[in-house]
Amino acid sequence: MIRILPFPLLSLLLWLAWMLLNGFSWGHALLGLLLALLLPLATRPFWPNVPRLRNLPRLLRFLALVHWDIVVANLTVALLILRSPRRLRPAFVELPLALTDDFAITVLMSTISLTPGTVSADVSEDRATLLIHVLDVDDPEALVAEIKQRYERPLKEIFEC
Amino acid sequence: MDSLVEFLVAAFILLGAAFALIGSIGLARLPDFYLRLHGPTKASTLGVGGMIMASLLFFSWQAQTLQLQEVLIVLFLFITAPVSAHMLAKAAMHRGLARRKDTKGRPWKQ
Amino acid sequence: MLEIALPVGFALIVLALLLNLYRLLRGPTLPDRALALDTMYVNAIALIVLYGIATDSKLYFEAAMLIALIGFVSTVAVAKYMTRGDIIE
Amino acid sequence: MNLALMVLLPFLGAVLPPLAERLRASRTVLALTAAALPLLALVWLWWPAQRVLSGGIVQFSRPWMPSLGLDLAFRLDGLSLLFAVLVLGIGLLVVVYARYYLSANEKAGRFYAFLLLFMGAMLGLVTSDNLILLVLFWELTSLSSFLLIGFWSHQSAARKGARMSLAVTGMGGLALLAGVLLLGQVAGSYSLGEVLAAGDRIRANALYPLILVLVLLGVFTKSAQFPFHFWLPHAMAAPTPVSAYLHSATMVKAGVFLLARFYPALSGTDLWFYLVTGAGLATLLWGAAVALFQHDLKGLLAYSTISHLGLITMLFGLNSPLAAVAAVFHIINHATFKASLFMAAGIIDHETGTRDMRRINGLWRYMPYTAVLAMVATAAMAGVPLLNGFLSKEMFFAEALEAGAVSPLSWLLPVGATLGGVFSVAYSARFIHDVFFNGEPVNLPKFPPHEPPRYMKVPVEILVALCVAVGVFPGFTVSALLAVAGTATLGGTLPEYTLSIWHGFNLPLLMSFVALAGGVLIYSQRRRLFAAYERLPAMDANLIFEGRVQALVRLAAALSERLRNGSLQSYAAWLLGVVALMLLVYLTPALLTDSGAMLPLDGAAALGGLILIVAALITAFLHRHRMTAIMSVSVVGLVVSLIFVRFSAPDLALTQLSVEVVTMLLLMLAMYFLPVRTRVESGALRVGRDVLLAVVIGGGVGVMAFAMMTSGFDSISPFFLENAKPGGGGTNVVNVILVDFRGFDTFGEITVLGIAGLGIYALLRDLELDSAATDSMGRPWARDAHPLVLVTISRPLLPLALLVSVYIFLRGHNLPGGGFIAGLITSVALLLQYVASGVEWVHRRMPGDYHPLVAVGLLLAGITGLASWMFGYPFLTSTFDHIHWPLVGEFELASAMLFDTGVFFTVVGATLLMLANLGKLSLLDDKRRAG
Amino acid sequence: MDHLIIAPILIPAFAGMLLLLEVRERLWLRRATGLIATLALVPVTLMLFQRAFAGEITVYDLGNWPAPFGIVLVLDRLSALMLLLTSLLAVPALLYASQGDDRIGANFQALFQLQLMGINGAFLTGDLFNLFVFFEVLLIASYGLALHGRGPARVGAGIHYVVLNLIGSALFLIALALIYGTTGTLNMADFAVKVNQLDGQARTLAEVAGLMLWIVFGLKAALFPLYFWLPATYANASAGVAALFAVMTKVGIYAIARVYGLAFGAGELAGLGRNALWVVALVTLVLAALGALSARRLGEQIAYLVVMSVGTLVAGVAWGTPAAFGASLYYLIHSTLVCGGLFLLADLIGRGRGDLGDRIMAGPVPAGRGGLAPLFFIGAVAVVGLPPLSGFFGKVALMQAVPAPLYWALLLSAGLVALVGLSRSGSTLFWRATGEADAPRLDYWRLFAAALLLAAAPAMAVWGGPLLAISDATAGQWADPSQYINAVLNTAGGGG
Amino acid sequence: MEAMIAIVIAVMVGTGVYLVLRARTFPVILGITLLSYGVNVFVFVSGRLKLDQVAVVGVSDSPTDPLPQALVLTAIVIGFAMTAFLVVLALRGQGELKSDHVDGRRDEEID
Ligand code: NA
Ligand code: NA
Repeated sequence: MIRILPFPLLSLLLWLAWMLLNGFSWGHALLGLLLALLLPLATRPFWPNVPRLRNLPRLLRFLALVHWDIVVANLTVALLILRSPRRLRPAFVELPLALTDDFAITVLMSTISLTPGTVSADVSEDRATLLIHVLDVDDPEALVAEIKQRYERPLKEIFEC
Repeated sequence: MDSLVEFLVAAFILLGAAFALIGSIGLARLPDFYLRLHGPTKASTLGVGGMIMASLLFFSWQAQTLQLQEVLIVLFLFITAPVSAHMLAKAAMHRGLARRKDTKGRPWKQ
Repeated sequence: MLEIALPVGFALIVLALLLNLYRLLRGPTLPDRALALDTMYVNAIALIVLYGIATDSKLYFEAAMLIALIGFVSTVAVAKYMTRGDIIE
Repeated sequence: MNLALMVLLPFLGAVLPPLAERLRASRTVLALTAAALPLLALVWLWWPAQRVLSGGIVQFSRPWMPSLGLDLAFRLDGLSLLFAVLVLGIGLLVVVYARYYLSANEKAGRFYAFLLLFMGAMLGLVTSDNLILLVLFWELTSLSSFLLIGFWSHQSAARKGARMSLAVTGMGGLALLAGVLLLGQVAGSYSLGEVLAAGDRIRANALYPLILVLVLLGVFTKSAQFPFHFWLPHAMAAPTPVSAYLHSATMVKAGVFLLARFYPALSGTDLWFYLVTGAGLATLLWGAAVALFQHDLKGLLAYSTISHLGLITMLFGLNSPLAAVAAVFHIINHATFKASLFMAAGIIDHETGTRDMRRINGLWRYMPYTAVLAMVATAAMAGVPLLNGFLSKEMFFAEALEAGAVSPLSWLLPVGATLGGVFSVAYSARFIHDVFFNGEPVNLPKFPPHEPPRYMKVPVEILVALCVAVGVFPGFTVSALLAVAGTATLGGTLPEYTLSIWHGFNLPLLMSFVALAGGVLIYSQRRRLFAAYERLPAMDANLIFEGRVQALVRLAAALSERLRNGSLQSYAAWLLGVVALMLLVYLTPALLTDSGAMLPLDGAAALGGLILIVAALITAFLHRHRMTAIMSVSVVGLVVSLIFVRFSAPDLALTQLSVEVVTMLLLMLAMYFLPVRTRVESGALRVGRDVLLAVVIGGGVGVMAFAMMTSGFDSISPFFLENAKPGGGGTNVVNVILVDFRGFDTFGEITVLGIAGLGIYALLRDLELDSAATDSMGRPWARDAHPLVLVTISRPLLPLALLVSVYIFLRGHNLPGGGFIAGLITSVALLLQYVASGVEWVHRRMPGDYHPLVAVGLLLAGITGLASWMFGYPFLTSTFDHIHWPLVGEFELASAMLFDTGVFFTVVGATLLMLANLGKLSLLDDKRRAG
Repeated sequence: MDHLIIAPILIPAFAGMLLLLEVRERLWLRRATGLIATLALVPVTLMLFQRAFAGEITVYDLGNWPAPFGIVLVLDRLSALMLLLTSLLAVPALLYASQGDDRIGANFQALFQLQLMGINGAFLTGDLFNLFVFFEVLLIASYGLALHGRGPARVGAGIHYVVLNLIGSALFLIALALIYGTTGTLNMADFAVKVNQLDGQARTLAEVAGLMLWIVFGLKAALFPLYFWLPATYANASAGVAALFAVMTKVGIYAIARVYGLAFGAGELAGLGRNALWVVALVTLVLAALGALSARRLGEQIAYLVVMSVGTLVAGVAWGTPAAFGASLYYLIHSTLVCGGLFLLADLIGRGRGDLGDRIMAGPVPAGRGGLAPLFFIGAVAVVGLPPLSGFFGKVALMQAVPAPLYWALLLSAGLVALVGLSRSGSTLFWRATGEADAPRLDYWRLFAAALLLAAAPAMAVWGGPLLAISDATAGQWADPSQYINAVLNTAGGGG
Repeated sequence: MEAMIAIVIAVMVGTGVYLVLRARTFPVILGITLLSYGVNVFVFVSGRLKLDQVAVVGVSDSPTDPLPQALVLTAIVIGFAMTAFLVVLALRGQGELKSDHVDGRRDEEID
């Protein structure tokens, strides 16, 4: 199974993408299936460490949460930008990482960057700390806690447990 | 076209365009690079998102079937946009770009 | 309604592009310029999608998708150049 | 009797001596091989000669290049017979003489080969019956004499002399060519017979003066007539056998031969008289006077030759039939005595080791036999009675008097002729007295001198014997030959003349005596004259000529280097300047005003245009900040793709966008090794010029674009729109054009891409570049070579991008997309792996050599094209079919897709070949730094 | 369907592709592939030549689409002649290069084949945009070949060559856009018909397009003031490449002649830019002769002689009469083969003189002088137009066909100047010897290759009659564009 | 609209020309790039401007002229190949001539 379907999540993603691209027809469903199987196999050598999806429902919930956060925070940031920039309280914040998997860390960093007001600026060489730039922060500690709570924990569940 | 759909499409268009503009305003007027980095990577994301929503609605209505193709644009953008931001932030830190004086914390040496 | 929203939408996005261009011209640093270019790419996506709506045509979708998929590679290359000089090591 | 074959014989003979030399033949054998074929030719000549002597003409003709009027046509009439005999006869004597003259270590084989080449050229020249053929052999004599004069190539004088004679006679040859072509056009034929018959028509033609001048330029340069005489003394750097041959009987005689040959066609006008007689007289006097002052034995003979050629030329110029006969007669006489004199001089040189008459004295005691021979020949040259020179000189004096009687310059010609005779006697006296008497030799390199080997003297003996025989018994010896030669020269009836030694006491005889007496008198005053001559400013023609050539070379170099100054900026400015000039001349304001219907401009488009314009201007103004310029160029590219979107060209937009990304990667790769900034180095003037060019060309192209867009036109495009679906099986007409209607363009285009890949690969191999150790701000590079986020994201993007590629590829035939764009997306996805994880990482996962991929792509496209042959259709004929599969539904299979697959692979292969190898450069650099 | 006409394009194309597949280490295999493919072109082009001279114009509808919609290949006498010439030049050039020069850089054999593909395509195509594509094919291959090997001089010259040609390509595209934007077609024959029906603005634009084409072709042909790139590029290229390049300027001349003959020979726009071409050609002739005189290297001198031949030829083309064009063609064949041979010879001489190379200064006796000197003499005599070799007859033919005193004067003077220049270099290289060279022995295969090309000089003299007849027949067909136009536009053909 | 496009073409061609005339390889590369952008648009508009009339059969009622688009596609590809070659050649120049001057002049020779 692993041989044929080394990355089920990826295959699923590819198949969905194919169907999105082409619209539904049986022919495309088949062709999409073929591609969804073949392409991961073909690119197998490029995946030295296979990220393992452990909790699909959690992932879906996580995605919904992120999208909601993006929308909400966008409004906040819009206001921040339009107000006088002088009132901003920017900060570089370090976030100690609990995640160990590269893929999971990347997803976390992407999430942070995608949600308004924060950008993942860097990750330490030992993968222990994340550097985040924040647009406007009152209490960096609280922010770190929130990120860990809101994003890191679900990700740990999705990819690592 | 159904006026509700048309209204929604128009609203999403304006929302998207507005966020695109706001992001770019941020890029234009925020005082240091790290701050400017926030404008585009967020607002533009929702800017595109708004447009995509408008497009989804519009074409789905036109075809009277669900047209989700555009979702892919968002998917790809969400995958790739953080990489740009991250890489640029690293570049800025490497170059030791000045940050606003009252910025808490400090960038890392590269 | 669309006849108002569309031109306004175009105007806003093009205005956004102009602001990006201003940042590109102004700099002052290379990362700023790269960021401006990156933003222009993203705004271009919005513009193309909007144009698709305006012309009731899906023929431009791929162009927008292409930018979303590979547009960031330019930015990555510039950033890599700034940090490492060598973009392919 | 085949005349062509006879002419060919010396040329064939030229092959033998080098061959014999290869086989290490002895010198005598070598000379024999050289002599064999000319001898055969001479013997062969016997039979046609009989016919000529009895008044006939032998001809041979084969068409060669009919459209040029060039026939392989030869004729043997009296004139050519005379010259053929001289050429072959004296040539054979020279071969014998050279056998003893050349030393053992010299390349005699090569010498004989050149000599025989020359002989053949001469023989061809004198027997040509076609004007163009005649010029051909004429130039051949120049070329072969170049080789002969330069034979002692280790001597600077030989090289310079050879080059000078080639340049001067070559120039004359070119003039002659022009003259002859005009002559042929005027006469309506290049056949000699017809041209000679058309004399009246030629002289009446408006082109006659031009023709005459051009032909005479050929004659005068070849025959060393004033003012083109200067090359001849320097040709004396040649080995003496060459001088004996070229400067007595052959090369220099070619000029006067031509006067004789064209006599019926060109002579008889005042212009002819003034030009030919004038040049001849000047040459006669100048040569004779200067000859006296030469200390070099051969130099004296050289100027004497010039002088005698002047005499002959002058005779031809007199427009009198008798004078022409005299000229022909003197040609014979001069050939015999001058050849023998050169040979004698060569013997003296050979035996004493020098040619300096100030050192050579009193040889009478050491080599009396040679002395006798030389003295007889010299006497002939001086015009002493009972020798052949006397006869023709008498005729010359008579003709000079005759011509003086009718000419306005009544006194000039006879006085000049006498004066020439005076100097002639004087230098002849010097030759005899200074060499054979005048005390004891001074410090000779070889002492004491001896008589030369027996057979070296034979040629001289023969020639001297001829001098005497002709001088004493002209009627028995030359009269027949002279008669036919004269007839041929005049092209009509021969005038009355007698070849007798005694004409009674008359004015010519008086002139002869004046000449003898005056000559002796002048020679007696030689010391004073020499001293006066020494005080004259030295004029070395070689130095002057070389100086002129050097000056020309310098001028040419200055001009060439000014134009081709090695500056790309200047070359590009020339190119663009021509374009700008053309636009300024051709574009009219009407292009802007007479416009048809236009699309309305909206604000967004205007702002978009503004963005592009600003970005382009930023690129131009800030181009020194290279990274900024790169980014603003990207903006331009982005707006261009938006323009494509806006104006219904989604395929173009896709292509432009993906090319843009690859180009960006390319530029960033390059920037690693290039300076970050461009220095300011253009002055205001250059910037001004460039801005002007930019404005004119940019503006011009803009005006044309506007005019084009706003005018109506009918095009072939409806055909594509109509036939794309039924004929090409696709609805995306752009793609159908690319893979079907104009698939051949695409085939070429991917070939270009593939070749670029190959070329770049070749350029990058072994390229050593210094990369910057720090960034432009002097910081060490960041530590993180492969940022985590980039690495992790790049991996899922690969299959996603491949999926999109497949999508773009498959829909291309019907909707925007296709193999090219798909290929670029795949390439970018793969390149992203390189950027994210590095070359070594990637190459551990897939083969790093993309040559085969390019080849497979091109082959696939090519073989798809070939496949149509099997069905009897031309290359790249496409076919398609709709297939219905259960469940899958109906889909289309088109051969064009296979072609497009080829495009896909080529694009991927070529792009990666370029960029991956460029990326690898730094690895080499690292390795170099490490070890 | 007879596919022979496309063989001159496909043979080198497929050979080039195969060469990419072949194992890089197996040199002999690559050489064999290249040489066999090049040799195969000789009989193929010979057959095409025979066919064209039977009088028929063959049209090949690529993709089975009729003209003017699809791209067509057209074989007339002119294109057949050029194809044959190219293959005759290519064989010795490749033979020479395959004696070792092909090893000093990557992909030589493949680039060589693809260069041939480009040249042959340019000669065969009947479509203007396709001509552009083949120009690009031959250019990109020529970039690769010009830079083959190493050395700063080569790279410096290469940058100039590439940049100028990139500008040229941009101009070419502008011209093509104007052509399409006014006449609505890209087919040469169709263009020839339609361009003469234009009026008003469209006509002005078409005129500019035509002149722009002259500039582009003039750049390739190396006309004043666009030849400055040539001497350095050719003189610095490796010998086999320089020899092959002898035909590259002729591609430009061919293109001028082709478009001129079809579209601007008669009709409304007759003689477009003709006077300018005439003047420019004469200036080129003179300046090139002076350049040849002042050259400091033999290779550079020969490159200037190439430019000189361009001036000579374009003047003949600009004169416009069939007779002048016929004479030009004979001269074209001569100058291509002889200059090609001289480039090879210059390289051999340079090799024989060790470090001094082909610089025109006193130096050691070139190794193998016995073989080199006679060949040099033959080549020099031929190239300056002295008898009894081909150059002389070409010059006579041109003078007869172009009865303009100025042309005669400049042609003859330029010949004399070149004669002085070559006699200087020849006597310096072969006669002013200062000892023995520290150089490898003469390679007889290389000498053979050079001799093969230079043999054209006597051969073209001996068979001058038939060759001139061929040239005149070609020119006759050229001067009557209706034959070409009818053949192209009347061919029947269906879709798909 | 036509006038705007014409101006845009003019600016791209003009700036391209200006940059091509600079003394260093890099601006020349940029110049060539701009020049080819301008020329590509010029070729593109030889089919005249049409809004939203993509040349896909059945999609538009009066489709735009597809031929110039196909030509531009070819031109873009060829232009890319050429630019890439020039870039690498510039590097070769940098490597062998130790200068990025278009004539290979070293900096010390210029001062
Ligand atoms: Na690298
Ligand atoms: Na003496």
